[in-house]
Amino acid sequence: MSNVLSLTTFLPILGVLLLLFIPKDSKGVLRNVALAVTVVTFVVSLLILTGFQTNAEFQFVENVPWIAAGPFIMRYNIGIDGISLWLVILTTFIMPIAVLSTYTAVEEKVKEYMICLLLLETGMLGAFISLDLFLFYIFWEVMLIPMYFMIGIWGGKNKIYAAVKFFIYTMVGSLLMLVALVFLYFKGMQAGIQDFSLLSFFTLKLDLATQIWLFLAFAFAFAIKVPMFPLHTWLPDAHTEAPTAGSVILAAVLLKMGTYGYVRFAIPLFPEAAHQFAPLIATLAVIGILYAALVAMVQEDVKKLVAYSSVAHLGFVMLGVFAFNVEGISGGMLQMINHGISTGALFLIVGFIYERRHTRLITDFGGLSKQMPIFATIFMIVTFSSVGLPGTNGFVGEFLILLGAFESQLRWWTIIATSGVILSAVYMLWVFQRVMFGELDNPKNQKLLDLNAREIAIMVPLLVMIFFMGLYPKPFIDKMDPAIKKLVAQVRVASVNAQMVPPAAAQMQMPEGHPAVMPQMPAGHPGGAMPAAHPATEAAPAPHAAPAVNPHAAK
Amino acid sequence: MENLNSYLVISAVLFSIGTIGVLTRKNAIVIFMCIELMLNAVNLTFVAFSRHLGNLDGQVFVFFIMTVAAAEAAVGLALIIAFYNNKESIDVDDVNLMKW
Amino acid sequence: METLFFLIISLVAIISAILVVTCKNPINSALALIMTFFCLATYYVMLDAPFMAAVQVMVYAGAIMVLMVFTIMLLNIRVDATKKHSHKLVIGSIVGFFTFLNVVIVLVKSRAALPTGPYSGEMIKKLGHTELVGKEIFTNFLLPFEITSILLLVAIVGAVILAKKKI
Amino acid sequence: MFDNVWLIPLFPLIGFLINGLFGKKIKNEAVIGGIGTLMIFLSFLVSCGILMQMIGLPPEQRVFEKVVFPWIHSGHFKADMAFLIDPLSCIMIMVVTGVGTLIHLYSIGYMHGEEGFYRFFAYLNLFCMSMLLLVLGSNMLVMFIGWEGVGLCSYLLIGYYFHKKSAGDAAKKAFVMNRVGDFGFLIGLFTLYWWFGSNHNIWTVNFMEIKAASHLLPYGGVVTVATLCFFVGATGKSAQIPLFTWLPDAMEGPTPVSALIHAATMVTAGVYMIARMSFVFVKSPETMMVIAVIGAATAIFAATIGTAQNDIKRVLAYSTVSQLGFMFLAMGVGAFSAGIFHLMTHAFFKACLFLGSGSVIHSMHHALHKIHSHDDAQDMRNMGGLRSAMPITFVTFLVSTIAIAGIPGFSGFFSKDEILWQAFANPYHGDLNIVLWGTGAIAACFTAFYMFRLVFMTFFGESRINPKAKSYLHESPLVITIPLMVLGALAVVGGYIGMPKILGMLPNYFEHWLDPVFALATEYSHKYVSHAAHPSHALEWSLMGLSVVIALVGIGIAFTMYVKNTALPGKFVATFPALHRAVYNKWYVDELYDYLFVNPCKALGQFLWKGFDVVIIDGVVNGVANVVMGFSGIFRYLQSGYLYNYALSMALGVVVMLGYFIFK
Repeated sequence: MSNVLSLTTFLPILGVLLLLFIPKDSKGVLRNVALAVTVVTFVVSLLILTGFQTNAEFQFVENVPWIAAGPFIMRYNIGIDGISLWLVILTTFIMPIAVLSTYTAVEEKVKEYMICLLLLETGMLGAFISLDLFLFYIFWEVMLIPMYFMIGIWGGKNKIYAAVKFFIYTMVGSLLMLVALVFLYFKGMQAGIQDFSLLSFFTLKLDLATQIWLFLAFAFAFAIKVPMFPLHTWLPDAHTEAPTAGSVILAAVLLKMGTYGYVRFAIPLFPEAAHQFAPLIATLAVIGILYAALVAMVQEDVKKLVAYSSVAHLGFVMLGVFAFNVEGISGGMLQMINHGISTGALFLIVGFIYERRHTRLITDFGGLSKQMPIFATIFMIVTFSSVGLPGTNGFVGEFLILLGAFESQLRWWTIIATSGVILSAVYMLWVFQRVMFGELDNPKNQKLLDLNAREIAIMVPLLVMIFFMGLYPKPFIDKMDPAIKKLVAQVRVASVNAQMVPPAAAQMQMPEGHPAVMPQMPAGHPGGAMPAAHPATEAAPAPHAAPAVNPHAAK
Repeated sequence: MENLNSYLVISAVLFSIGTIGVLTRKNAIVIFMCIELMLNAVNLTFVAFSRHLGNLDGQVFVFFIMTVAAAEAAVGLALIIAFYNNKESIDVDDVNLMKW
Repeated sequence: METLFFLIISLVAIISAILVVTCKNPINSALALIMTFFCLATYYVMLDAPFMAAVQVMVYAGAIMVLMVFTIMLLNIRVDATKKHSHKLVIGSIVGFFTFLNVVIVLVKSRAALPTGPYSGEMIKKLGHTELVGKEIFTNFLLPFEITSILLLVAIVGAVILAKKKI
Repeated sequence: MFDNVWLIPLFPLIGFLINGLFGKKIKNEAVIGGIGTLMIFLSFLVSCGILMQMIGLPPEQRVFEKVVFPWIHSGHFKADMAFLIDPLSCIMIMVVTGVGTLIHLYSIGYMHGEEGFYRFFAYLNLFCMSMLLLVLGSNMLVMFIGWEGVGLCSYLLIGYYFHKKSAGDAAKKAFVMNRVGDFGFLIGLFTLYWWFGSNHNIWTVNFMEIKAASHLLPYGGVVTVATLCFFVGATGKSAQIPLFTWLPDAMEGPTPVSALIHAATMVTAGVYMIARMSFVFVKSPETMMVIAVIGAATAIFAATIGTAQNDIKRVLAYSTVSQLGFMFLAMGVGAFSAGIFHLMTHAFFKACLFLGSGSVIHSMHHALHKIHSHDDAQDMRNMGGLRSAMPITFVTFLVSTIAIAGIPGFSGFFSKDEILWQAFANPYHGDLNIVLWGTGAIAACFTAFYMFRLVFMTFFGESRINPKAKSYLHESPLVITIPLMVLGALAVVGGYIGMPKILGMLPNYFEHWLDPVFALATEYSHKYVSHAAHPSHALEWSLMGLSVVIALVGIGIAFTMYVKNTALPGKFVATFPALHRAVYNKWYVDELYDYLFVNPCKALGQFLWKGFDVVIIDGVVNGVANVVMGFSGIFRYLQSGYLYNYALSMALGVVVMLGYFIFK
């Protein structure tokens, strides 16, 4: 039981070993085995859910020595808290669905495809549970490779371009992150930290200039993955070219890696820098929301449209996260899960019609409701979930994000972002109308078959989640709440510090870490608006003189 | 025994001759032989130092190098044969598939 | 006496090494190379390493060179006299010369460390070189020794596969 | 009984699930329709029980909140799935379930034989559930579920005939316009929540908690911002200027839908919302004025368009917009109970009118179908003289028309007159009052005119239908006419519970009933309005008389133009062609919106995609790649492919590096 986290993470690898012994040509067996492995992984991951105590601590922690190379000590340090819990569950939940969706979609190199899928699962789970920065980096890169092959081998017409673009975009960011990581490690060594453990880095007190550079490096890597405007152009290509399961996983889990990276690493590690950049990132997020919505509106390819809608949705997530309050971050976390479910479902839906018609152009469709009523119903539910209709999951997350952001200093951003709600309705309903409504005038569409049992079985869990999360999100919020509260406390203290640095520098003689002299800042005070924050870098010795251990970091 | 330096000089001479051979000859087999020559020059250094320092590690290394050389010979010659079967030549000028 | 012997051997070794490089016919090169190997074996004897000398003769002069000569005969290589390689010759020689220069300068500039190990010439003679090397290999270097067997296996497999079919 | 309030939305939900999931298998229309109707009827019974119990309580105890389950709790924010019962929501659930039941019943007959019959009933039940959530929600968020839920159902039902492009367009338009309103609603919600939270540490969206804390709100300022945002939400849902254009298009849906959603219930949600938060709205005199002005403007604007339409349902749609304008006018002048009263009477007579028109269309369609004619069954120019063929429909229709026109003795008179009187005599807007009253009165005149024009063109005069079809015209079946008769009766008597005090025959039960809800609002308004001028009874009597005269004038004009002298309309059109064209084309508002919003958005999207995304961003990305490619294109010539070159460079490299270390 104590190793359940490792078990969940590496079960897919065991599955890969199993698949190696199955001959290439028995496709059915390969598929079923892969499905069984993912289902077992999901069931095992439920143990995590049931065993999870609702508190702010990291749980199911495993911490054993791993690599010790000279000054670099990496440990196999894993664990989850409320923030990563749901992302782990989401991953294991989506995987069986993704595998099931490939039963008829992929006919070539089935074995390799399944191996890629399972490797990908391990990579994603590993990244979510890593508490060691180096381990995280390794899993982060591990994810990249199977996805690269999935796009590059089983993709569409323009697959090589898309795969390379995806790979290089992500790689550029992650290399920057690696540099920052190593730099951070050396900084940590100076302060007496012996390993790459995230928890010890939380206690590290960095001066603002260092924080800013490190934050930029991390933020850049994560911004590419999110993806945030203007680093998003790999996404439409990757999504369009990827096979259905690839798109589903890409949208449902891989993109979450970016936002999760912000919540888990970039913000708590460099809280003051995060505060400095909050207005910038919020601006990009808001631009992303409107921009992606406008661009999505005029797309001709359904899949591309959904891809752009992802950009918009993740813009909301970023806005919520950078509100730095419980509502906003909870909303962001919920929205991550919601987006995983509803956009995953949208990609599956596009996959269904693509399998039938081998086209994704909106103009090739029209009036499908008549021919495919079940499909129409499911499509509609998912559409409205994506639009954020109350009662579906999309609403809860979006609402909390906007509410949280409105409470924080990002009020004006929120107002603009809220208009994205209108635009999302415009583009989603428009595409729905053009695909499903109207006359069934294309003769090729008149013989379309409605969804079969397997396809319905794929969609049903997603639909159940759409309504469950929409109507009773309490268990989700409750589990993540303590962890988010802790994060907010961590960040809030830092924000006060960030704004108080000049006086703190002036009062170097004061007993260190004297929070009493710092007047309580109103929570909603703009972090970036204070002109005083920047000179902090010149007064670098002051934070250095302070003890390495941040007295406020909740432990 | 002779002075350590004399062995080292001999080794250096042999090594340099081997280098020149590798760089100037075109016949793949001759190039291959020159590489063996260079390896042997290094072996000599190892043995000489081993003797000088009174430590047998160097000789053990030579032993391993010989193993590697043997393996290299087997694979390398097989490659040459395969290449010859293909191109009717063992001239390295004819091997330029890596061009551009 | 010993110095003279050393000089003669050195002369033979260098001349035959030059021959390896210069001979037009690969067979001649091969024969010259064998000669060099014998010279090296002699050096090993002079360095109180009779086991290494034996291995040198058996493995290099015996096994490897037989393999090469066989290959040369098998392929029936023509003498490569036709093609020019003037600029290559010059540049190659210069690089080779500088290699030599580098090594010599290193030799000149550095001093050898004092003996540190326990094995003196007398001890080797008393206990027997083969035994000492054997002890070393089978104790301190056991794992690398075992791994070389894998290396050889891989080499065998590789050679068979490569030589078997047309690529 | 109050504890069972959750049953009210639950029954329609059950109906929705049964019909939605298994309706296709059931196939039997009677069973499907029966389930749908029964479920909403059960809700009606529960509502009646609640009303009875509520009447039994003293007025100050008539508030009850029921938490069903906790919904969203995060940080400060707390919103439960909770229902609020008070006199206001009581009226609303009675109207929704009552009218809803009748319309469900009606639909069994009207939708007979339609493809997707089960779908229709499922949607209808879902709509009722959402509407009930909207009116019962004890906090803004539950209300918002209903708010968007009714929008969804409206979308689904307008798009019911999805194979028609116009239906799809109309559905989308309705939803998107509602979304614009929702945007306002959300911003309003955020503002209020944030203001209370950051200033008084009261983090709430609960109506009762806001009410309890509403004395903290300032007059104007942030409240104006919040309430204006809420009002934007209301204009979207209730089809007011500037977001009204979706409602006429929404007539693409089946007629019962128009009756239920686009006349009786959903479109009144905005009015309900303002009434629900009256204590916040009155704190902002500016907002009250905006509401009153928009209401009055919408009333007259829509009424003018209504005069020139030929589609029977479109006339009714514009009439609805216009009547909603009256309700907003009432809200804006602080006459909350009058507005809600008008909401209720309007629900009766407008539902009756729509159902009557449905009955006419049903019959017309049937007759035209029999002779395989493709004439438009909804165009009044094809009707005429239906009086004899469809007596029940005619009578109920006429009664409702009289009610809407404001003839004394019918329900519409009481409510509309109350609104006009309040517009004139309210203490809020000073000199603006006379303008508001005047606009309302003229709108009332137009109303009387176009409604009677409708009646005359449809039921009177000579039959203009294809003569072959004439014999097929017949009265609709009982399942259709029973709801008509019930609603017709309500249209007559419904007004008597809210008779103005001045008439003195009956006490104004309605106002007393709603007193506890609006008392606080009235109290707040006293803080800033001058109530010096207390108009006399004589003035009220004379204004009442004037409005009756105005109605009669409207009717008279209609009678002259469409019964006496049928050539007049043609002459009129010939005299003012531009005016007629503008009115006929709805003052070109749709075109204006296309020009201002829709097309720029599309163009911007195209530009951002093709121009920015592809050219600039990807240009940079691919440009970097191309630069690298260019350099490697040059450097690749280093790769000669010859072994000796590689060996040479390697040796050279070794020599150089060694040399560096030696000579350094």
